[in-house]
Amino acid sequence: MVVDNLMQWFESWTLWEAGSPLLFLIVVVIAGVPIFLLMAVNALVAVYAELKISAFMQDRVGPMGQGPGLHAGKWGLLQTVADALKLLLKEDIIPTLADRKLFIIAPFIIFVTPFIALAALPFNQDLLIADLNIGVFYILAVGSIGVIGIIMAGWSSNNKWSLYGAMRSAAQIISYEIPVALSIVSVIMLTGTLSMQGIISYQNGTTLGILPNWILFNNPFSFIAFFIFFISGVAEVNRTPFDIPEAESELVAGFHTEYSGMRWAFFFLSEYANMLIISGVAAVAFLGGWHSPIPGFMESSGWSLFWFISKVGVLIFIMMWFRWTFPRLRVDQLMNICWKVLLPLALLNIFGVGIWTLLIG
Amino acid sequence: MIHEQVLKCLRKKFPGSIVETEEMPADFIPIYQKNWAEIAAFLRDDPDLRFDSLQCITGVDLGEEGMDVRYNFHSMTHLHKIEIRISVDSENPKIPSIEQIWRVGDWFEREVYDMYGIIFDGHRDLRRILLPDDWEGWPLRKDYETQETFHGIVVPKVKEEWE
Amino acid sequence: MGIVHGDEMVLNIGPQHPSTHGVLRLKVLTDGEIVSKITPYIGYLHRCFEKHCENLTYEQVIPFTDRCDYISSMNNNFGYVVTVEELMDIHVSKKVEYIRVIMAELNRIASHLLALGTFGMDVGAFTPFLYMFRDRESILDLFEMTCGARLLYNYMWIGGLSHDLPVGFVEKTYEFLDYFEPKIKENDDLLMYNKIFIERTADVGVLPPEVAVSYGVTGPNLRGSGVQWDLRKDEQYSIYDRFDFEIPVGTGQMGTVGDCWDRYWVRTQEMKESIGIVRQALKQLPTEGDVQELVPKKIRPPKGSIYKRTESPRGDLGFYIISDGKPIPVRVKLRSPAFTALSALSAIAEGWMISDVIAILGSLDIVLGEIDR
Amino acid sequence: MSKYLHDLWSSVSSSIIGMGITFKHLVRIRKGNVTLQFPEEKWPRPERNIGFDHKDYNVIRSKLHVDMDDCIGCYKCARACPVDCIKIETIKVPKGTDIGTTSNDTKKRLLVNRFDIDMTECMYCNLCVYPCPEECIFMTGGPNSSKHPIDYEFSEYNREGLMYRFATATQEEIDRYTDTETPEKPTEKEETE
Repeated sequence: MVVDNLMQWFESWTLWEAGSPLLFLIVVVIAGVPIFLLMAVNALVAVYAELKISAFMQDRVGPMGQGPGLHAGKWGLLQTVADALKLLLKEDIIPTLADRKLFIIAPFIIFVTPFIALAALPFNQDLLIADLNIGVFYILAVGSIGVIGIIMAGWSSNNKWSLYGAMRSAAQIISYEIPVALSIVSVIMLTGTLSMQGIISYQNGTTLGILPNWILFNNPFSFIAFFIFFISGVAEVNRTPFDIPEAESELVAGFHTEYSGMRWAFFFLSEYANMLIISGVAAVAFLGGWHSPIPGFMESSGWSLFWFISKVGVLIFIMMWFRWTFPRLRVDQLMNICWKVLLPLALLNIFGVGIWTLLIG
Repeated sequence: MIHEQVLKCLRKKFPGSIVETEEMPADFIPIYQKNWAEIAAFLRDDPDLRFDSLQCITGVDLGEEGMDVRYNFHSMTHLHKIEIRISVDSENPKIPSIEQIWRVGDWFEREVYDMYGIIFDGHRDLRRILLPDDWEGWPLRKDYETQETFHGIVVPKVKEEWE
Repeated sequence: MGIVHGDEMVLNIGPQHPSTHGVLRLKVLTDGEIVSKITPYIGYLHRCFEKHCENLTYEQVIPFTDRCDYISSMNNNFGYVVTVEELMDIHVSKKVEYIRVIMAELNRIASHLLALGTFGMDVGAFTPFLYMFRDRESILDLFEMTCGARLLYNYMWIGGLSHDLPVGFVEKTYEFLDYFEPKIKENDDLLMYNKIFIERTADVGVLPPEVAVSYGVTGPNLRGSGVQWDLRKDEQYSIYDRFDFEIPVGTGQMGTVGDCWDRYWVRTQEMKESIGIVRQALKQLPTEGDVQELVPKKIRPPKGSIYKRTESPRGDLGFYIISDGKPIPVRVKLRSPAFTALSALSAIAEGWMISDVIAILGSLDIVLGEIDR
Repeated sequence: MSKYLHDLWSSVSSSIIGMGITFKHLVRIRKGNVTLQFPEEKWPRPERNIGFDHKDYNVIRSKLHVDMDDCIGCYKCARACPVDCIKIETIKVPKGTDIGTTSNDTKKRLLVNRFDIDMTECMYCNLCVYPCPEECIFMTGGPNSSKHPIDYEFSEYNREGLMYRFATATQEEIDRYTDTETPEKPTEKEETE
């Protein structure tokens, strides 16, 4: 609701009349800055976490050099900062035969997608850029714009591997939109609202005596819906075991094979931001958003922020855990899982939730 | 033993195919190349011999004695093995291909061709395999001379002072 | 490549590609994801091994055999020295034989670990790869302790060995085996029995036994196709008749006999058998004796030629050596098992998807150093 | 249908097993860590006490070294080298001239005015070490390891640095003997022996 508050604050100066488009533009730009910072910080922290988690899972220690003290044993805290600096300074290569315009635009489109999607993600009671009444729908809709960027990147690179990556990615992301949306539908059937804050406030209180009244625990169908959503979400953000668009050992690096330096960093940034969004939506829709896991305990706005971030963090950790445990699926198996397992289950779930609300709710 | 058995079979089935000398060598069978493809098919298909596995094809340049192609066969069913040698003319090296009888012959023959320039008649895809397509000469022949330049790179003939 | 139709595309996998295990180039004709034709191009790593051998004395060839199959150098040394010894009619002492077998089997474990790890990485699993490299390092430590080198050993000599076993080697090897045995199971649980891995490999790239024999495929690849063929048992060399071990063959547990999963499974089982052999050899190892007592002062094999095969981790490693009684061989030909395995690739991988081609290539366990020599 | 459910179940169970294994490693990193942080931590030198005769004998192969005090210029190492990376030149000294004895009490008869090893070409096969009659060429860490500490890091900033020149003969000495007799240079490799 940051936008609303800012609008009110500016209007209180009475320099602008209420609802001035110029004022709105200024407010939007101001509100965009924290989102950008959030994405950057998220990438820094998540990449560092990924480096360390992968290292520990593989009996390594991960980056140790960079950071305070500049030598071993100091946990390499500044590794990602060093990486970012390196990427900024790297030569920006555009292949001669690439389609220059599309090649340059593609990373921005991919970057913009999570950027605008983050506007609707509530971090606590108040920390939310705009509480849209179609919040969930907005995030899902905006989230699929990214695939255009991916196809642009893959096609404009004029590289066969990139093209393969892009085509795989298009097929994958568009297919997995469906189970994601259908599993969210079962949540919306329960809450009766599309607003993110509305969904969260539905999950206040307790259920079955002690459990928090999260949609995850609401009924057996919504419990399954969470897993459908999460697995499809992992597929939507192209993480292992569903990372076939990048598929390092097959397609070299998929759609971003030809990108380097800062342009490549945009892909990276948006990948981690997408993880944040999928985990955030999962936390909002199934895990009670910023509600405390112990109902009524530590629910001030500071603690709410903490609960939300830790829920998102756990989900991101699980995504990383997947990545460093599983092999990769093949493209047809990926489609099989989507259309033959997740989609029927999601449909059944909607049916089940409907029956459940009819009989019990 | 298998050696005598093969000799006997070949003498019976393909008279005149074996290079008959006074003292027949004990560990290999020298044969003429003229109907080698049929002999090879016979070696593989005969139920008593059944050399179903072609182990190795080795080309040899013996200098003045000409060039040899040596085949090592092995039978997975009877667990016996045999070596067959076929001499080829150094001037016009040609030999029937057995690539369609044992599929592994495909690459082995290409390798021998690559190194010795022996042409395998009937091979469906006789190209160089290890060396670049435009390499000149047959490196393992005794009369091989290193080419002067390769794509503009001067090939040092003798190892020079290495400083 | 022939005619490329409208909806087909020629794709070059390699020479620089993450999954070609060296510098291999596959020219692939694809229709969407489906691969309709594969033409392997090799020779990018050609180092003229056979040409070199024309100018080297017999003992100078040994370091060059190391470099052919750099993943299992001990086995290459072994194959070469066994061949020359048979040509010269040298019978080395029991102690030397035992040490050679221990080294060869340890190297087999190391080689299979690398093969399995990189196969896992080809299908996208990164962690098992590093677990296997970690364990491989321990074996390399043992080798470094023995001969001072970690990868290219030049350890086995004609008629002997370059060094005796160092003090403490036996205990360290036991320690390693005790540590390693449970790790096999862990890696299996992590990768081999993972459903995704099974989906990726079972029924994929089936190599029928007759095709395998016709293509000269040997070693674990052939055994994965269900053919019980192991030179250690079928063509006794060295002292393998003294050990009790099984030859695992593929049974099509998860799909069809001869699929990628079977080839993976055979390698894991072979590691277990190798551990058994090393244990038995360590138990029977004679302590007394000089490992260099039979090393000939001048190595001049009598006139003649010999073709001998040994079982390297990749299959039948053959050496064809022609001697004319001089200290320099007339011809040394190496029959490389990975060479034949790669030649079978186009026969088994056509018609599969790009991802499968990568998986099949990984399951064949090729080492380009040995293919190109 | 039962196959469908069975597949679903095996996917879930095998995934959980796999994730359990990686998680175990994640939490036990202190015990399981295998990384050595290079400049601070060094690779532990394997104990390679080979037992018999030499107490300090170890077989590390990291760099060739020649003890020129002991070298008699016999060319055996150069001949054994498969890649010809050892280059020796000697000058015959007149009979009766004393140019030193080796530690094995062999009188030197040849003045070694050049003993170069090109380490960029060396393939660490150790073959030059064994024929040496005076045991004066060895991989560092060899029989005379007490003189030369074991070290793995022989990196150089340019290639010239990897050309090891061991000859100790001074120009004055060389001039003195070259006047008297022209050096007789044995062929690099005597194939016929």
